Amino acid sequence: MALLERSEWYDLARTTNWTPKYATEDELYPADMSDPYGISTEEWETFDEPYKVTFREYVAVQREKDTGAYSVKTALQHSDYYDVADPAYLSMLKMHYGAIALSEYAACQPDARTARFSKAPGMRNMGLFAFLDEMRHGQIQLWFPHALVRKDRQFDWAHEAQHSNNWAVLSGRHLMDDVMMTRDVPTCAIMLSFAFETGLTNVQLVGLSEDAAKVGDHTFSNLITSIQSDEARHAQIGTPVIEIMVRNGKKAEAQQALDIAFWRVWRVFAILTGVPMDYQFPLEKRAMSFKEYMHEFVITQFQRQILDVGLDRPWYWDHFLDDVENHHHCQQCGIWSWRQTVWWNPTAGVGPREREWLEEKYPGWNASFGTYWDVVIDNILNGRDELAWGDSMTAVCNMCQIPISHRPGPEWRARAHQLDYEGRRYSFCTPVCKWIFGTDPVRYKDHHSIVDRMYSGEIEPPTFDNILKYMGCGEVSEGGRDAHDYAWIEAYRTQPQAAE
Amino acid sequence: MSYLPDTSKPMEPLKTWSHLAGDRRRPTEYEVVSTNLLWSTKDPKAPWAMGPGTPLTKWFVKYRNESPLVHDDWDAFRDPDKLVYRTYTMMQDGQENYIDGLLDEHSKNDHDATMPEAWPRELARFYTPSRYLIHAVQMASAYLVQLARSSTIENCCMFQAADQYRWVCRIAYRTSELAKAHPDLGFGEKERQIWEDDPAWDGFRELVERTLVTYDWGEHFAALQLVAKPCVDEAAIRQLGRAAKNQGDTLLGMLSDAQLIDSERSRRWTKALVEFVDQNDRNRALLKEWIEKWTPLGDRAIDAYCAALPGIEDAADQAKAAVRRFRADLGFRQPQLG
Amino acid sequence: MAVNSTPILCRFQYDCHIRLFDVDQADDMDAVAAKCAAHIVGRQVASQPDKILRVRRTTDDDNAPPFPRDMTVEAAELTRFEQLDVYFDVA
Amino acid sequence: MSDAPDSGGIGDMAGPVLRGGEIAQAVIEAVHTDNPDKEIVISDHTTYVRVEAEGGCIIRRDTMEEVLGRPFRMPELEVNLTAFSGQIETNDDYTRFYLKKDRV
Repeated sequence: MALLERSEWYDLARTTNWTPKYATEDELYPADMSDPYGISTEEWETFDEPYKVTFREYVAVQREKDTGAYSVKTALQHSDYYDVADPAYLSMLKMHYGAIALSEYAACQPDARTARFSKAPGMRNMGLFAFLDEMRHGQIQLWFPHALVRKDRQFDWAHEAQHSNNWAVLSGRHLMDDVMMTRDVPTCAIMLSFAFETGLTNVQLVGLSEDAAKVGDHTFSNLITSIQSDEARHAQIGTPVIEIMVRNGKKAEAQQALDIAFWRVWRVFAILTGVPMDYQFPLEKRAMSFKEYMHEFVITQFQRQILDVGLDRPWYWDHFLDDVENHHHCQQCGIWSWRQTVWWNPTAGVGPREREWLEEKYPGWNASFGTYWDVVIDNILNGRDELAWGDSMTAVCNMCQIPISHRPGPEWRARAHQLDYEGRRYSFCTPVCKWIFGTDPVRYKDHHSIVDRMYSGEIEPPTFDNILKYMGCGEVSEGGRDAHDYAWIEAYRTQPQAAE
Repeated sequence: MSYLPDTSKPMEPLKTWSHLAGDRRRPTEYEVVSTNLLWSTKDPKAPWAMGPGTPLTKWFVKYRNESPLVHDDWDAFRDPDKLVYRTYTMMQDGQENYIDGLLDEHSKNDHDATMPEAWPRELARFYTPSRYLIHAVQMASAYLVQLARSSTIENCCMFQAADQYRWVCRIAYRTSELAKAHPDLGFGEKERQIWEDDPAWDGFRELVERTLVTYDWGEHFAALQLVAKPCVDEAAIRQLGRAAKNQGDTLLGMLSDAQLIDSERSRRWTKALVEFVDQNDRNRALLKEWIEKWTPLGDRAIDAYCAALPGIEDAADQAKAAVRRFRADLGFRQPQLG
Repeated sequence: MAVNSTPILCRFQYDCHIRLFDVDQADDMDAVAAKCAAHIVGRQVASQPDKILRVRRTTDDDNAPPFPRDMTVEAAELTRFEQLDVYFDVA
Repeated sequence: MSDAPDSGGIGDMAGPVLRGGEIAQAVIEAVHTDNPDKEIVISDHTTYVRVEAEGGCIIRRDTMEEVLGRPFRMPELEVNLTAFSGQIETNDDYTRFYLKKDRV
């Protein structure tokens, strides 16, 4: 073969900075877009992308990935897998696609900002591949659920969710708009590439694949690991940016960007990933608990990477470790109780055997979360279905937009952390979300949570019916009901002692 | 107050996404995965959940939402090629296989060592510095992506930006090969200096630098898609390719032809988008105004580059005429060249 | 929303979630507690029929004295989105 | 396993996480050949295989070609590389996983 190796010409393809003559450097690279930190162009030019790829390699590799991902789907299309799949598993798919498909596509825009406005040519090229990747992730995660919309209207949310005002979507969108849609290039590299993609997508896309394969859905398992192979590459945009910032006296700024984004992404991903792993997957198909995946991919692997690039653990690390033990359990309580407000059919996942497993994985679960479910189970067992639905509004956090919750039972730890700012009272779920608000009030102060909208006249009158309609439930599709129509409660009739 | 879901009237099942359900025919893969994907285009004052004082919010409001180029329903735009990611990578992998074959074959035939003596020197001046120009168009295309008015427009811009990087890579590749065959001509070393200082490039430099800092989405589209990119493609690719063929440089001739296949696709969606916004009279006047504003810069760039291009006298006229034919095809007639 | 009502945040003992309720200026604390309990007790928190419910401001040290049971929202000067502990106490 | 003072017991392992299959098996074989002095830790989950060594490891193209019995280009690894721990260095002839603190 007389073709050159990549290393013989690659550097030239990323030596493309020139000195502008008909525009100033600041016009070509405005600080708000390119670099509010004032680091010199020469320093940015030292950016060396660790995970190199050329256009030629890219289209070949990506074509092969798609051939793999789409062929599995073709093979399984006629297997009627989804007709016999556990309804709880289908709920996981609905939740995943609704939350993820358009969010991935949205990431094309910040990646394009990198491709245009980064002062580092290699980074511009990597931004370009990143937006192509995200187009792939958006499109493939629309194509797969589209085949299911004929079977079940709730799959329409794969496309519609991000156009709705569903509370779960408001939460995801506030996160995306904060960490990727409205940040300058280097800050976005830390928030999106490092905190989000290096830090937390592994758990979602690799961890979940193991459970999906055990359930027998190789289409989905294969799809998400294929997506993650793209993420693993373009997430590497973040590391060199952090190194350059640390070297140029901007460690504190880089650290703050990491601390904000890691927490924000965590709060949402714990729900998307933790609830399926610990509640939606059938017990015998669970490979590990959410907590164990978190330890493998984040608390060990990502923490090591944070320290290795010269940053510190986020200041709230202990608080985070505690959150790993309770946040998604709280949200599982809320999602199931207020299931009419979501677009999937939540599973309770708290039969006697499941509770034993939860207690083993999360010691103390029964003494806290168990007390909440005891009341629910007692109502269902005794035919009081009307009491097994949430019928009031919960307060939601003015940062993460998630219902403010904490460990129930004797510990009684739920509490809103409040702040009065310019005449308005804000409520936060944790000291961390409150701290994030304080880092940039101008950015956050104008947003109205779903609760604020009930009192601003946007949802008028703010009856529960109107709120449901506002959130798209009963509009896009029916809202949720118990995934198994309470079939799981039968185990308590045969083992009544387990209920109490 | 009821809080239980109303199950008395089950909702109708769907055959496709609800937003496409009004169409009578079955949606294509392209429509299923490409349409109505942006969530920031609903509220013109507040594209994002972040406050109006956030710099990037201001940027989107000013340069995208308040751009004078308007349309009532940007999401209705469709790419005439109906490309999706999967078909794009498949298609371009095939195209790149072809390029690998060209390069391999010419390398085996000792192409670079057997060119006419004066030609490599011309390549060092007219060809290898073009990676800066092609990359600038890559950056400008990425700006169209970032501020795109709809996902269907955004996708076209993403493929275009990717095509540009495709050729940046190939130019870099050729630069390295030429440096090996002709180590004394400054290949791989002098390109930046030539791009910045050679009068042959100065027009293009002005054209793309001014395009890059034109941040209004509508004007950026007009400057890039209706003037700058067509001028670059006609002069620095097609006319350079002609010159190469005249000199017996079959390789660059064939590379240029291959690159123009990508340019043709870019023109197809550009034409479709112009026709799409043409439903509004104000847009036509606006685009015309922008074309008139940018054409002198484009002409000057073509003149400067082509005048110095060796071996073909009519390069500038041909390039300018081709750009005008493209715009005439979009309904923008300009005075004939004198 | 009625003119005389005020939204408050309810931190109900043993509950998992912070709730949001509208209370009237004229409601006394027993009425406030009852409004909250109607949506919580027997739904997500077990009832304790032998106990009564008391209301206090939420504070960092969880030690605010309870409001007198007959004190009204107006008299307690509760403000929009004020957070209150509602908890079981011996009758 | 040696822990940095403030690393909280997270060790200093680095290496690829691969989708299960032919390439993963080849990597497992190659990584032993290419890192003869290291203890390689393999954690085989059904859909992914974690391959790690203290301070990191290297996978060479030549070795992969030998193991697979066919030409192999390093970018092919990406199809199956879903994640990795530590940092990555990609090259025509090898891919290396390492920790920066170990880099002199």
